[in-house]
Amino acid sequence: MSRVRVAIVGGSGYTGGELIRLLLFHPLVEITQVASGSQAGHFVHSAHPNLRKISTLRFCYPDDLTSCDVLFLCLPHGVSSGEIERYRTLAPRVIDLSGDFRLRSPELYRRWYGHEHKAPALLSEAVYGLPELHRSELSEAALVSGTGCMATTSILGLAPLYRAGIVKQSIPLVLEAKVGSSAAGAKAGPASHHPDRSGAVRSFEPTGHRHTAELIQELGQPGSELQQLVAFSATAIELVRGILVTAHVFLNERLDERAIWRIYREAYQREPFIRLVKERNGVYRYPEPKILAGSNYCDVGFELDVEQQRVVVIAALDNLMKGAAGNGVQALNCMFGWDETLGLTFPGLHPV
Amino acid sequence: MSRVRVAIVGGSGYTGGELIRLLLFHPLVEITQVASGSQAGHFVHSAHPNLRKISTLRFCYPDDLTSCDVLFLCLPHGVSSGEIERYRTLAPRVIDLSGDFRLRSPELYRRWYGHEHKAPALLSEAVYGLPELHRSELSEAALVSGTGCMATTSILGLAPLYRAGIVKQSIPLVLEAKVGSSAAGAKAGPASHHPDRSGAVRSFEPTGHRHTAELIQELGQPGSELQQLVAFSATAIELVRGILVTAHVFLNERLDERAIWRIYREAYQREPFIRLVKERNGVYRYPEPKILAGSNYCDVGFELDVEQQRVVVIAALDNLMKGAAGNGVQALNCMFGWDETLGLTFPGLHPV
Amino acid sequence: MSRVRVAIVGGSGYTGGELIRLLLFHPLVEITQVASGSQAGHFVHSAHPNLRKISTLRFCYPDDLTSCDVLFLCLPHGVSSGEIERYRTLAPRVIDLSGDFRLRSPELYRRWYGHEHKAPALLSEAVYGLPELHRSELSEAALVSGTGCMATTSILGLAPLYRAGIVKQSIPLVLEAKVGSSAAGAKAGPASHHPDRSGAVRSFEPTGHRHTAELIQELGQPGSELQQLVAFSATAIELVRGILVTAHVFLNERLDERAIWRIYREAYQREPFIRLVKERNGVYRYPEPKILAGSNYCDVGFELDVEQQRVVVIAALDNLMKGAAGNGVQALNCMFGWDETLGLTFPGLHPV
Amino acid sequence: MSRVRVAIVGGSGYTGGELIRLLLFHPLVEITQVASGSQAGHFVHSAHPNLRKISTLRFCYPDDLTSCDVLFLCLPHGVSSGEIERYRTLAPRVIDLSGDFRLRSPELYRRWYGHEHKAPALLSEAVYGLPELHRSELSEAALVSGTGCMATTSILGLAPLYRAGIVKQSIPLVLEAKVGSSAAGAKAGPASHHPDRSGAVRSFEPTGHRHTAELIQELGQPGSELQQLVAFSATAIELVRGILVTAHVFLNERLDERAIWRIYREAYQREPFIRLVKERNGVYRYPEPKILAGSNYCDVGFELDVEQQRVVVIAALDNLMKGAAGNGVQALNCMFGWDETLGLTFPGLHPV
Amino acid sequence: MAAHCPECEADVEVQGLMVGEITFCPDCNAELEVINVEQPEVALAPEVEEDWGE
Amino acid sequence: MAAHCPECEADVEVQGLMVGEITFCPDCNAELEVINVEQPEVALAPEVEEDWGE
Ligand SMILES: NC(=O)c1ccc[n+]([C@@H]2O[C@H](COP(=O)([O-])OP(=O)(O)OC[C@H]3O[C@@H](n4cnc5c(N)ncnc54)[C@H](OP(=O)(O)O)[C@@H]3O)[C@@H](O)[C@H]2O)c1
Ligand SMILES: NC(=O)c1ccc[n+]([C@@H]2O[C@H](COP(=O)([O-])OP(=O)(O)OC[C@H]3O[C@@H](n4cnc5c(N)ncnc54)[C@H](OP(=O)(O)O)[C@@H]3O)[C@@H](O)[C@H]2O)c1
Ligand SMILES: NC(=O)c1ccc[n+]([C@@H]2O[C@H](COP(=O)([O-])OP(=O)(O)OC[C@H]3O[C@@H](n4cnc5c(N)ncnc54)[C@H](OP(=O)(O)O)[C@@H]3O)[C@@H](O)[C@H]2O)c1
Ligand SMILES: NC(=O)c1ccc[n+]([C@@H]2O[C@H](COP(=O)([O-])OP(=O)(O)OC[C@H]3O[C@@H](n4cnc5c(N)ncnc54)[C@H](OP(=O)(O)O)[C@@H]3O)[C@@H](O)[C@H]2O)c1
Ligand SMILES: [Zn+2]
Ligand SMILES: [Zn+2]
Repeated sequence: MSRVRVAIVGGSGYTGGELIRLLLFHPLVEITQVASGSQAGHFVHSAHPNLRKISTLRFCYPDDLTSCDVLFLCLPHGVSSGEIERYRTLAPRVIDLSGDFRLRSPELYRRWYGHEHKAPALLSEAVYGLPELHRSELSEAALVSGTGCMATTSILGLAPLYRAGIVKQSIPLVLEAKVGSSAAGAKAGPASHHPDRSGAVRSFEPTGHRHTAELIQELGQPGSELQQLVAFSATAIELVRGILVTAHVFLNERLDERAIWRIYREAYQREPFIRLVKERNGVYRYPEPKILAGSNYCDVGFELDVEQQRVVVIAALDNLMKGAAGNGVQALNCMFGWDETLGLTFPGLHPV
Repeated sequence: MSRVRVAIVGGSGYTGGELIRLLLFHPLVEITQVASGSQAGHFVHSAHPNLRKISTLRFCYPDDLTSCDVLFLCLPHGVSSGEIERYRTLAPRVIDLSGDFRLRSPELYRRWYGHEHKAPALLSEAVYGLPELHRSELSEAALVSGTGCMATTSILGLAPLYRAGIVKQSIPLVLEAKVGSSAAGAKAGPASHHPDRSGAVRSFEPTGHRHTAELIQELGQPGSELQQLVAFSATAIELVRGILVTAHVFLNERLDERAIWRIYREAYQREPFIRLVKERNGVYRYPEPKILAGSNYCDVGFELDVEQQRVVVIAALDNLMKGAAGNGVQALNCMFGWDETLGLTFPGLHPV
Repeated sequence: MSRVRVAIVGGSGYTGGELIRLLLFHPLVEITQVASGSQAGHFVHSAHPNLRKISTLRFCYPDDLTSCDVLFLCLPHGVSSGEIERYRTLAPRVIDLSGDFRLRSPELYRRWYGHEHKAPALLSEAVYGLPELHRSELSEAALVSGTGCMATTSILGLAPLYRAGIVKQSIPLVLEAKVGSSAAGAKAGPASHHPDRSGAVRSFEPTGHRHTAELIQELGQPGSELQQLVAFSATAIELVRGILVTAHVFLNERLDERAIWRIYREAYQREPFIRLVKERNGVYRYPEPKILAGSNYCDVGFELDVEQQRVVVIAALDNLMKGAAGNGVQALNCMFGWDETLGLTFPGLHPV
Repeated sequence: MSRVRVAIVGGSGYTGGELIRLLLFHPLVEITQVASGSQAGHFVHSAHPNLRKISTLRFCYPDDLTSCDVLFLCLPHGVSSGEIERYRTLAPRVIDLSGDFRLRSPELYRRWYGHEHKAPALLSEAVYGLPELHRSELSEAALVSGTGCMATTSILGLAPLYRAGIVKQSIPLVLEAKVGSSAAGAKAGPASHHPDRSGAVRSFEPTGHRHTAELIQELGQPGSELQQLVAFSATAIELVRGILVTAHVFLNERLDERAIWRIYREAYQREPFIRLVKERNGVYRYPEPKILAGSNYCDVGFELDVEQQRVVVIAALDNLMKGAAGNGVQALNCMFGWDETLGLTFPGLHPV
Repeated sequence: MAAHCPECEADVEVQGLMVGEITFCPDCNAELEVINVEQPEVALAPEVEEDWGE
Repeated sequence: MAAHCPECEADVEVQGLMVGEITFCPDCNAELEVINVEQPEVALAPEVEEDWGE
């Protein structure tokens, strides 16, 4: 079987680099081109030093892209929606890791992004590329959207409880994300200056964070948005890769721990990339993002306060993997009907 | 004026070491003795290497303590309440940094600590040593309790809103604390082993955390506990010193930002150790614990979601300073009617 | 072809865990048993949380080990030499990652370890398991020794210059290693307590470090020890995995940069796990251990001071990979005549 | 006594910010102006968030500087020497923290900086502002130079051995500096981007580092440069503040440990900011930069290899304190004949 | 056929174990005592709460 | 057949490039100008020393 030909735009960035790393080892894929405006002509290892001696690929100019089977877009927010027509002429299937095509509704987009979408007609067509929730739609999809890294963590942590119909939606849902510095991309600036960023515990967008919109869309009933008030805040911490979300959910009935276990097991026991983590002993009792660096797992745990009918949900992943490029490769695997784990078997390190 | 004679029990630990550091430079205090079971005979700089060449004090055995004016107890939870009678014979005024005398009500203690208090009769007498809330009681107090480091952060962040009567108490209060490794003390073990603790984002006690009890006591109406459901969870992050608490509070009326500013200013403008931090520009827009290391400040900021009538409160401090020893010295200053900032003027570093 | 049956002793430690991780994905190997005194009965993922859902192996008691094709020993220094006879009855080929069988000469051992070797007769038989230097001896070896992590870094960095005969041996060789906390193993203690170990720049064994002996043995002329004075010191820094060695070598003739390039290229161009890193631009100009975490590469770079006839050699690796378990698997591949990269293709991450 | 009026140029940078922090608490100094091109009009706490509520100073434009008693220059290399005439009209005494006036000899400057000095006539007049070596010259000095942070560490560590005449100068002196990110200043760029700089062990200028020139000047015989070959290399590590230098020195006679102790004690026992650190037990056996953050100490330790006649010297300090601003304030204290510790009593933190 | 963990209901393999022997839950790591092997059953072993150090 | 990097002597592929075009050395990342394609040859391109920030 000839390999599927994949090209990448924005390949000098962090999600682009991660895609290159993954696809170079993918048995059914061939990377044909990697585009970068700033690095054209350079070897990919000049931007991604881990790829030295592994690939002799060079970046091409974005304008020199030729046609391929699948095109990955790894561009800053707002860029791909402005050029999506051109990109779609290059490939029958496009996977866009940015926020541009995550929302189905132009209204939801406007409400959370503060401006009109540039290609609203495409929104209903695009698939929210989270295999755990949209696996079947992916097989036919021509335009797939990547998912927000903190949104993915939150949604994978909470979806089973929402699907089970046990969440009391009259109480606001509060989520707190802790996130590493790579989530902000490869561009240097004062906010990422090491003496200031190092050891930081930095609140950003304590209200109004755009990833909230994805939660509203994906945790709602199929076809309708969640009407529950969602309070999402994020804190940047000392970490390069990784996200941990802590969410407080109130139940509409009194359940015991085993009931919650049952709900999660039913939801996730066949999922290759979700692990339930909840131990009574040891140091790693709940999900811990550091052991996920480089892996495609999303680890999910919980703690129940029986009296308060409150579940604290704890979910973790690597923002560049299950939160971006790894999930993109998993979606690609779904789109072609392949084993979803192809190219994604690295288990993560310990200690690290 | 002769100096006040202060002794410290548990001086080989982290809060004990911080007290020694502070009191060595306090103009009106003299350290008479520092007790340690494990380090007796050693110079204090053998446990606290920063004090080399600064002090030639040596640790004594706890049994060799003689009388003094003020005795600080820096012992693990549960120890001081068992030996409090003996300690009170040594000094007319005792400041206990542990959790043993923080709660006024034996019932509240039992509910959150899971067992009976060993000296319940003393609970009503002890003062919760947070000057910002109990300044006047401190001047006469013979038994003063230190405050929980995460509780202090939370209480200082939230008290103005509760005092102003604008919190809608039918919605649960959700707080998420991010905390450094020194909060767990000087004792080594698997949980503090560097390869595992480094880079950790570790949930601990996602439900049932004991500091919750202090919030219930201190945020309630004077004389009665808070009846609102309090959901407090804590996450250990890569940090040695420092705590940041993010709290989500819902308002019972529609207020704008200026109203919130006004409430905080009125509450804190005369407080020497509280700073309001909320900037529209720059990298340090909200409280940031790292620049507080070694300082006695608690920085408080907020963000308002007008539509949701939600305030995200963000508060930060150094757990060993305003969260323990620094606050203890401030309380000492109050007890003797001194300028509260004596011995506490170090401003913190930047960058760090 | 049936898989080679491999067992591991000391499987609850860091090098043991790394071996399990690697061998679970090795196409020609099957792990039959993993022994641990302290964790017997537990799943391997209770000690190595990254292996959750990847393996359902459980630790067995060391006494319950049965025979296998290859036995890996991952025990503290001094243990394996005392029990080597028993271990050799279990498997025809033993790979010992400890320091017990690294030196060929009982005298060199006594000089650097300060006591007599427990099984001196075996020393001459054991092979120093560094494929780059002892590839051919490995194919027949029954007893293979792992290599010191800092020694490996140093030796791989320097061997080409020594083999080329260009080092002026009348000047002492000075090497400075920077090393992460995982090099000290999984056992917690005061030295690894996070508040103290975090951010440390801690000199240890500034003189007399045992890894020096391996340099003397391996950089000397085949069959005779290096007579040059070797000054090796090590500094523990804030890092979990990784070693960087900086070495200062003086040349016995005036060479230019291209000559040094030529020497390194000739030595290493066919080596799958050695990369030359020396760039004129960018941020990653020299070897950098962090991008090697989880990979089996040893990156080597240099800088020449033409006037001083001095070469600064810079070499980096992951102490648990090319510095221990990864190198052990590479040696195993050599022993069985397999492609040396089997099970070792993970390229490392960026950013990280 | 009226306070000495001090102004600062380059006050928005890291050494400038540290000076402001120190001088605000100096009992005999008043800060009259702080100049910054980029921050003019802003409060100093907008650049230095630790100074919030401590000072209401605002930055002025460099052109708006008026005369004062002492002017501190905290500018990038090469700037002050071009404008030194103007600055000297503003104040009778100038302290320049940059590298511009550290070397006495224009030739040495040209050799290491690669270009001619812009004001060579001033070089012989300026004083190398290290009180431990040039205390007496400082009292009359009109132009004082700050000292290189890594040079200071090295010189303070080695000077006693050189002064004692026990160093064998036919063997090269090898020094390896480990340094934090704040040493590179406040300007953001790709090299300081957190995801790349975090966890880095980055060699820079392995040969040809400019700080070497200061060592050659200051370790040489008074009046003549050191002719010994000096091999200085530096490695940036995960740390914000702090430097540790490891130096390997060979002796021209066989000495025991007590002889070395004696030499260091004689050199430093009256020095307020030098501590000898060499312990046989505990975790902090040698100098450790992290506990020096914010303090003005330089800690010095050593280890002797009697047989090799080699001393490994280990020295540590905070680059912004004893390595820059703190040392500058100490020099100021010397210049005015004050107690050298004024404004510099903060002891450093533990844990941290 | 497997037993069920009383804590989290995970399948717990008891084959090859003896009654009274200690095993661990693969999911929640609870320490379990084998009660019955034929009709697989396990019970929570009496547990000492570990000091978790935070 | 490849050109050789004047800096480090690495093989530098010039196939598909034109004279005057800029390429990079795969080993030392030197910026190189293609001088000749038939008889492969490259030269160091004039370089601006980057501020490396340390
Ligand atoms: N980082 C994460 O954890 C993460 C997770 C989930 C989703 N995402 C999303 O994925 C996308 C990429 O993120 P990233 O972290 O990889 O960002 P990044 O590191 O900043 O890389 C973005 C790349 O886009 C290119 N680019 C920048 N501006 C452009 C423009 N105007 N037109 C065309 N190309 C441009 C740049 O390459 P050249 O300048 O070389 O062309 C750059 O390498 C973003 O939309 C982000 O929201 C990121
Ligand atoms: N760390 C914080 O951030 C923080 C903040 C607020 C409040 N607190 C509270 O302050 C107290 C002390 O905390 P810490 O962090 O300083 O703890 P720590 O570092 O563990 O020190 C506790 C000290 O108590 C002594 N000690 C231990 N067990 C004892 C016993 N059974 N009887 C008598 N002495 C004993 C030990 O000294 P020897 O073995 O040498 O006698 C040890 O140095 C705790 O109750 C803690 O909850 C801590
Ligand atoms: N860490 C590195 O970077 C590195 C690199 C190169 C070489 N090495 C060498 O590799 C060896 C293992 O290192 P490591 O880092 O994996 O150490 P580790 O994490 O401390 O693990 C050692 C294991 O040995 C077992 N053990 C301890 N004492 C024992 C005894 N007396 N008898 C039998 N088993 C015992 C322990 O397991 P149980 O208690 O559960 O039985 C433990 O899991 C050492 O010799 C080390 O020098 C390590
Ligand atoms: N950082 C250290 O650890 C350390 C230690 C010892 C010595 N030093 C030396 O001290 C000096 C200052 O270092 P730093 O770390 O404070 O640097 P920094 O943080 O980069 O600050 C330098 C300041 O100079 C100002 N400036 C920049 N370019 C200028 C120009 N062309 N003309 C006038 N002003 C200019 C800038 O302020 P505006 O743009 O706002 O005017 C900036 O705040 C350097 O020479 C450095 O070598 C530093
Ligand atoms: Zn279970
Ligand atoms: Zn080259």
